[in-house]
Amino acid sequence: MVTLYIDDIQVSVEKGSTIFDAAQKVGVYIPTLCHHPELHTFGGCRVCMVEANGKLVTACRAPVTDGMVVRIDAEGARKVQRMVVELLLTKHNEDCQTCVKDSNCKLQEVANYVGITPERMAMLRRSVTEVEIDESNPFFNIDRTRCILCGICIRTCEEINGVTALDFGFRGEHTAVVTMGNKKLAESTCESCGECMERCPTGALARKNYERPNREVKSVCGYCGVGCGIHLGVRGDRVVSVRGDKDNPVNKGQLCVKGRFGYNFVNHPDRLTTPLIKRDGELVEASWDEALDLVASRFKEIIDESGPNALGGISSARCTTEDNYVFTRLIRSLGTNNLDHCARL
Amino acid sequence: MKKEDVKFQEIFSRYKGDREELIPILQDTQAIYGYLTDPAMCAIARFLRVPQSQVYGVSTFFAQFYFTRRGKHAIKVCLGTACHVKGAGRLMEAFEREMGIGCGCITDDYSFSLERVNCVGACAIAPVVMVGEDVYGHVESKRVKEVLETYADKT
Amino acid sequence: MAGLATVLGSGAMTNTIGEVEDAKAIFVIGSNTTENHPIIGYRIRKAVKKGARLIVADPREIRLADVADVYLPLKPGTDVALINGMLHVILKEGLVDSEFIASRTEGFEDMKAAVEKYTPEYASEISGVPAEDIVRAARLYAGADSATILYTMGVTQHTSGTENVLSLANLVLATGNFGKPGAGLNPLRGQNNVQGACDMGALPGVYTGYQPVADDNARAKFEKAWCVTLPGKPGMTMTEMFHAAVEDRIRAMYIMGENPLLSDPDGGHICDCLEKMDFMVVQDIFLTETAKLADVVLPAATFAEKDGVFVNTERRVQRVCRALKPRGQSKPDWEIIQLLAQKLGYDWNYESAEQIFDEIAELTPSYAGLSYKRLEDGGIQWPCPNPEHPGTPILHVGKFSRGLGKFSAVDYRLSAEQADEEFPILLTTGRSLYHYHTGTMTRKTEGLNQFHKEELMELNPEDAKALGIGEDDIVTVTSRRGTVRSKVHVTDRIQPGVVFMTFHFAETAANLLTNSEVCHIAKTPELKVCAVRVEKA
Amino acid sequence: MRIKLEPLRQEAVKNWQELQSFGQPIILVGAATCGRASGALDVMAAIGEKMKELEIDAIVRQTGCVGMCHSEVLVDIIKPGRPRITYAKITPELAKELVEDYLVHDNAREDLAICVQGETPDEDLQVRVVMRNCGHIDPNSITDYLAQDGYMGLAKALEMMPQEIIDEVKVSGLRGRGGGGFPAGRKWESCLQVESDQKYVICNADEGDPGAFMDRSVLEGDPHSVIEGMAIAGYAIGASKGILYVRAEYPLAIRQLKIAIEQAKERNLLGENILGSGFSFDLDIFQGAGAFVCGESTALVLSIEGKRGMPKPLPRPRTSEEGLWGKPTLLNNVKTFACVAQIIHRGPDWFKSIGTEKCPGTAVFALTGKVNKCGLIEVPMGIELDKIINEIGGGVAGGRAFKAVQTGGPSGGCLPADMLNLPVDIDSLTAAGSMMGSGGMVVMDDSTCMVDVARYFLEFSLEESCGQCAPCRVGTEQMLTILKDITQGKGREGDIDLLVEMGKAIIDGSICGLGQSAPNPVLSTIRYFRDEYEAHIRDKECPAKACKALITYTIDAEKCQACGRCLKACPTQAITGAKKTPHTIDSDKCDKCGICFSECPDRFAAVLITTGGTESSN
Repeated sequence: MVTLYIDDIQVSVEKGSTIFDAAQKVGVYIPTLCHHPELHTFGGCRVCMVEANGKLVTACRAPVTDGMVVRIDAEGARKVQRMVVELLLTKHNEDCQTCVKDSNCKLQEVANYVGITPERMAMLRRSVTEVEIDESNPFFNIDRTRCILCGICIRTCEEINGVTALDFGFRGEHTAVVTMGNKKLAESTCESCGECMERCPTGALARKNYERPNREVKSVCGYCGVGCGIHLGVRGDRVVSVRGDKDNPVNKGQLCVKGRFGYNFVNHPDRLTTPLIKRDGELVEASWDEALDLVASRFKEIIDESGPNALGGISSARCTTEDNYVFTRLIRSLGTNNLDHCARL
Repeated sequence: MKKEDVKFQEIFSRYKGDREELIPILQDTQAIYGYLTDPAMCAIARFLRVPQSQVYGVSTFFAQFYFTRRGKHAIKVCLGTACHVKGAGRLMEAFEREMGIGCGCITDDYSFSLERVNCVGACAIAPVVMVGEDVYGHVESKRVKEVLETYADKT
Repeated sequence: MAGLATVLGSGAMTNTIGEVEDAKAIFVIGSNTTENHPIIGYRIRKAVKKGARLIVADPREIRLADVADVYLPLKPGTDVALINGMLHVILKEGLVDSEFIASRTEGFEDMKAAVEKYTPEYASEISGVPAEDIVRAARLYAGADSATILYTMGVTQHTSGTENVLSLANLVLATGNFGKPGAGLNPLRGQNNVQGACDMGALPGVYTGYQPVADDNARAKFEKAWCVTLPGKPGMTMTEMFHAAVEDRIRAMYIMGENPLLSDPDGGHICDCLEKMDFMVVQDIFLTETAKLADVVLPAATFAEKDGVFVNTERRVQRVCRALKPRGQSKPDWEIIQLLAQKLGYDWNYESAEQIFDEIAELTPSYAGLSYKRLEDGGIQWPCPNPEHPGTPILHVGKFSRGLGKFSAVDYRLSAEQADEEFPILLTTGRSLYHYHTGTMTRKTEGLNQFHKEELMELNPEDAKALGIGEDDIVTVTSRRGTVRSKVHVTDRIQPGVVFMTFHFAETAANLLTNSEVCHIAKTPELKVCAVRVEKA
Repeated sequence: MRIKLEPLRQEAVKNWQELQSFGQPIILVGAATCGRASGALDVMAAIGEKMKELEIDAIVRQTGCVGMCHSEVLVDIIKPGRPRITYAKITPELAKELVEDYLVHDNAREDLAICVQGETPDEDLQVRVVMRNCGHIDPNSITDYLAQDGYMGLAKALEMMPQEIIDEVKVSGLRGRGGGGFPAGRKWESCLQVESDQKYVICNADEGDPGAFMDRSVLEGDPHSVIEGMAIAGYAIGASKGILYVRAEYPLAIRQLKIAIEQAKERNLLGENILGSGFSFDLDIFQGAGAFVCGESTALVLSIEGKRGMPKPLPRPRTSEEGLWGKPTLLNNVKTFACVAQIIHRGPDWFKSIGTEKCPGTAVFALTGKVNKCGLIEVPMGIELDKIINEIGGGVAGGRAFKAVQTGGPSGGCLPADMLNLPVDIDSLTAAGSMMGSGGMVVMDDSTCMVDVARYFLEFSLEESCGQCAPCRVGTEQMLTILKDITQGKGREGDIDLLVEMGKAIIDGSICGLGQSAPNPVLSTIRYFRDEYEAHIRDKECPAKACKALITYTIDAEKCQACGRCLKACPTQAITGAKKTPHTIDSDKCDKCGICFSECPDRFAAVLITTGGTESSN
C-alpha cells in the first residue's frame, strides 16, 4: 500500500494505482474527458492535470508514490485545464438543446467545473469544422462537430469488442475518428453493437430517435444462446431501449446489434393480438374460447380415431423454460411422446 | 489481372506478414499504383492481420502516402524555412494561379498535381521547386509559366 | 448432444463463456462466432489480444479468421478427417497428456489405431487443408496450457454430426483439456433457450433433466406428479413427424414458437407435410409462414411480456422478467397451454411462472437447488442439486459424469450428398449477424434490414467467372429437392466449389434446397452440405 | 581486433595514396543532393564528354557535400604534384572549359577557383569532426573511408569492455545532437544496465526540420562514419541489431547507405562475428514515411512497429529501457553516431578540446536564408552567432539589414540583432528562448515579417501535430488562427497576451516535445519583436511589408518610365498604361503577387509598397 495526500486528505491505495484512482477512492473529483474505467488509459485530453510533488502530471496516468503530495486545484494545473476546455469548446457545436447528451454530457460537466466565461470565449476564435453527420448507421449517428477526440470509441471498439472498425485518422487539425477509407460507418467493418455510443462522453455518437424510458426492467436477451443480461427500457406500452447489464457475468454489460437494437418486434403492428381460426381457407379472428374449444375438440377426435400417437407437439427453444415444461406436460399427458423442438437447427 | 495487380500480389511474397512490415508494404504499394487504393489497403490489412481501420489510420498519419490518383507530373513547391523567407509562399500562389488549382490538387487532365513539401534540402538555392526528380532553384514567380510549359508537352 | 453424452455422460458446454477470454488456445470449428454468438466472438478476439492462439476451421473465411493464427479452410463435411489428422500429429509428436489419458479415460488404443492412417497428407487430401497447417494447428492446440474448443452447427448438422463431435472429444481427451478453466469442449447453443427446452425434455425420449421416458422409475415419478398415465416408448423427432404426416401417421400437430417451413431441411417436403395434416395449431407472436398454413393460430406474448427463465449455452439459468403487459389478447405461452389443458379436461391451476418453476425444481435433480429468489443476481449454472449449492461452472472436474472419459474410434465417411456433374457445387447454410433464424423478429426492425435486406449468396470469384456470374446478379440455385432465386455476392471468403446461404429470407428459402438426411445417432439433419447447381437467372 | 583491421586499412591507405600520387589527374564532383539539384550530374557528363573528345585520361569521382552549397556545383581537380583546387559554380559549359584549360593547357583558371587544398575557406572558424570526410572521399568506397582511419574506432572498441566504452563517451561529454542535448554516455549506460535478450540501436535520420539537411549530407557524404558509430554503440550496450531510420524523401542517402552496409558486411565490419570479436551486429534501413513528430523517440519506435506515430504520454518508461518491441533501445541522431567513432579512435580528451566545457565538440548548422553564403557549416560549440553569420556566412545578402536569426526550426525561436554576440551552444540557445535543435539556422533581414515567421512555423507544427492531445492539436490551431488574423489586419487588442497565455498552457499541457515547443517561435518573436505584433494589430501595418493584407502596391508616376514590363508581367491585368504614359495599378484587381515590384528595373524603382502610412521602393 502507498500513502499519499490529495488536497491534504490522506489516502492509502495499492501500489500501481494512479492519482485518479486514489482521488476516486476518497471521493475527490478530478475532471476528465478521455478516461474510462473499462479501457486502457489514453492521457490525451489533459484535463485531469494536477500538481504532484510540485510537478504537473495527468492524474489518469501518474502512478502514486509514498508520501506524494497532490494538489488538485494548483494554479498551473487549473490554467491548463481551463485552456483545454476553452479550446475544445471553440471547436464544439454550440447547439446543446438538440443534442441527445444535453445535461448528460461530460464536456458540459467539465466546462461547468472549470468555469467558462463568455468574455473569455469571445476572445477566442470559433471554428467549428463543417462536417456532415454520418447518419448511415440505422441506429446511431456520428456527429463530428461534437467529437472531442477522446478516443473512447476507438478504444472501446478495439479493446471491448476487438472489432476495431475505428481508428484515429490523419493528424494535426485534421485528426478525426475514421473507418477504413474514411467511409461511412455502415460501409465499414463496424458491427453496429453500439458499445462506442454507450461510452461516448459527448453527443458525437448518439442514438437515433432516442426516447428516454420511464422505467427499466432487468431481464435476459431473447436472441441467441449466450443469454446476455439486459435492462429493458419501457415507455408506456412500448420497449424503447435495451441496455446491457453490467453486473451480469455473461456479458458484463456488452450487447450485440440484435440485442441492443433489435427490440422493435415487440412493438410491431403485425403482432398477433387475437386467436385466428381458418374458415373457408381464410384465417379470421376468433375469441379465445372459440379457438381453444376447436383445438380441444379436434385433438380429442383425432386421438379417438387414430390414437394419441397421431398427434405431435413441437415445443420451442424461443419460449421460456416454464412454457416448455408445461407444453411437454400437456403433450405427454395426451399420451404421446411425439415431442421435439428445434435443438438440431 | 492487370499488370499492376500482379505486381501488387508479388509484394506479399517478399514479406512474412508481420505488423511491422505495414509501412514498408504501403511504400511498395504506392510505388506501384502511385497512391493507395482502398482495395489495396484492405488486402494489406488481411495479409498482415491488422484491422483495416488501423491500416488507414497509419497511412493517413504519414505525409508520404496519397489516396487519390496523382498527376503525371508532380509539382512540389518547397516551403521549407529558407524557401519561405525567400518568398516561396508567393511562388506557390503563382503556381496555383497559373495551374488554376489549389495546393494538393490535380489538374482535370491528370497531367499535373501541385503539392507543398517541407524542405528538399536545397536551401542554398531557395526558393526551390521540384518537378518529378528535376530540381529548379531560385524560382521566381515569373518563371512559373516557363516551368509548366517544359512539361506540358511531355504529357 | 448425443455425441457428448456418449463420451462424457452429459451433453452441454463443459466450461463457461467467461473463461474463453483466458484460454491460451482456442479452436473454433464450424462456428461463425462473431455473427451467431457475437458476445462470445468479442471474447475470442479479446483473448487473442491477450495472447491466445486462435485456430479457425470453416469452409468460409469468417471474420474470426482475420485474427487467427491458423485458418483451416476445410471442405464441407470433412471434419473427421481434419480432426483425425490433428490427432495423428499430436500422437506422433508426443503432445498428449499421458497422465490424464491413463487416469481418466478409456479406449485410447482403439482411437490411436483409428487415426493411424490420418497422416497430415492424407487428412489434407480429404479436407483440402494444407498439410502444414494441420500440423501447425495441432501443435498450437496441444501446446497450450489450456485450450478450448468452441463449435456449433457447422459440426453437428451433418450426417456424420455425432462422429464429428466424438473426434473433437478425442482431441480434448488426448490433451487433457477437460475439467479445468479455459479449456473444454463447448457447443455454443444457437437459441436463447434451446438449453432450457432440452432440459425440460422437449425431446422424444426424455423428461426434465434428461430422465428417460423409458425408465420406469422416472415415468412413475412424473405420472404421480402429473396425475396421468404416461407412454413409455420414445416418440418421433420433428423430422420423423413430418415424414409420418405424409403417411397419415401424424394427423394433428401443435407447434409453439417455431417456423419449420423455413428452418427445416427440404422445405418443399415440409410444406407438403403440413398441408396434408388434418389439423394444425400454431402458437406464435407473428403470423409466420408456418402459421399461415395452420387451422388455428394462437397469439402468444413476447419475452418482454412474460416471466420465466432462459437457460443459456453455458447452462446458466437466468430470470426473464415481464416488462409490459401482453399485446392485445395475446397471452404468455404457459397460460395458453393451461387454458387448453383445462378445455381438454385436466385440472391445472398454475398461478404464476414461478409456481411452475418450483414444480420443475422438485422433479429435476439438476435444478433441485434453484428458485426465482436465488436467480435474481446473474443466474446459476446447473447442476445445482440443493439450495446451498453454488452451481457448476465447469463440468467434469476430477470425474466425468459417466466415470471415465471415453475415446472413440472414428472414421471419416462421405456426406450424404456429394457434388456431381448435375449438381457440381456444395451448398452450406448459416446465419448472419443482422438476422436471427427465420427473420420473424429481426426483420421487424428496419435498421437490421438496412444491413441485410435480402439473401446474398456467397460465391467464389473463380466459380463466378466460370459461370459468368457477377456481383448482385440474380441466380437460380437448384438441388434435388427444389429451386430458389437469390442475389449473388462474389467473395473469396468462400472457397471454390462451395456456396453459402442464410435461411433468414422466406423469399429465398434456402431450406427448400437442403437435405433432410439425418445423423443416425443425434438425428440432426445435414443442413451444412447439399449438392446444388447454380445458374444465371 | 585492430590487428585484424590492419591489413584492410593498409590496403586502403595504399589505394588512397596511389590514387593521390597516380600519374593521372583526379576530378571530384560534389554530387550530394544539393550538388545534383544544381546540375552535378550534368557537369560530370560534360566532363566525361570533354575527356573523351580530347582523349585525356583522368579519374572522375563523385563525392559528398563539402558544405559550400552556395557555390554548387563544386568541382575539385588534383593534378599530380599539384595542390587540390576547388572550383565553384561550375556549369557543364564551364566544366568543359576547365578540363581543356587546366588539363590540356595547364591554365589553372583561378577565376573559377574558390580555394586551394580542398579545405573550406574559413578554416580558422570551422572544425570538421562530423563532416571531416564529406566532400573529400567517395561515399561509395569503403576503402576511401578506411584510408581515413575508418573503422579504427570500432576495432579499438571491440577490444574494450562495454563499460569502458561508455565511460569514454561519458568523459568526452558528448551530448545528443538531435535536439535534446541529453548526455550520450548516460543514455548508453541506462541501455546497458537493463538486462534483456534483445536490444536495439536506432539511428534517427528522419530529419524533419524544414530548413535543415545536415544529417542527409552526412549520410550521403560519409555513410560509414554513422555505421561505425552504430556498431560501436551496439557493442557497448549489447545490441545485435541496428535500424537506420531514414526519411523516405532522401533516396540518395538510402542508396549510399545500402551500398555502404553491403561493403561493410563484405569486409566483416558488420554481420556475424565482426573482426573475429564474437560480436555480431546487423543493420537494416527503415524508411520514415514523413512525420516530423517521429523525431520523438516513442513515436519513432511506434512507427517502426507499424503504428501511428503518436508519442506515449508521461509517465512512461524511457525508450532506453523499454523501446522497440518493449526492448531496451538506444536512439541517437546521425551526428551523434558520427562523433562516436572518432571519440573512441582519438580519445575523449581530443573531443573535449573542441567546443565548450559543458558542450564539447562541434555544432553542424545548415546556414540558410538571407545570407550570402548558404550552406553547411561545422563550428566548435561556443562560437558567437556574429561570426557564423557575418564571417562564415558572408553577411546578410543584398546589403540589407540583419533582423533575426532563427535556430531550432519549428521548436526554436528567433534571436534579434542585439543577441549576435551570443556564444552558440545547446544551453545558451535554450536560455535565449530558442533551441539548437537539429541545426537549422535561418537568417532573416528587414523584409522578413516576424509575425509571418511565427505563423509559418506554427502552421508547420499544427500540420505535423499527431493530434492526440488537445493542447497541441486545438491550441496550435487556435494560436495559428489568431496569428493569421493579425497578419490580415484583423488582430484585436489583447491578442498578444492571449497568445502568450495560450502558448504557456500548451507548453505545460502537451504530451510530447512537439507540442511543448510548438509555441516557441511565437513566444520568442513576441519576446523580441513585440512592437512588430503591435504594429500589425494597432496600426494595421506590417513593418517588413510582407503581409499581403496590409500592403498596397502603387506606381510612382514620376519615376515610371512606362517601359511596360510590369504591365506585361502582371498576371491579373491590374496594371494599365500605354507608351510614354506612366502606369497605374488598379488596387481592386491587384493580387499583390509582387511580380511588378520585381519586374520594375532597379534604376527606375517606380513600384512602391505601402503599409500603414509608410512606403518604400526597391
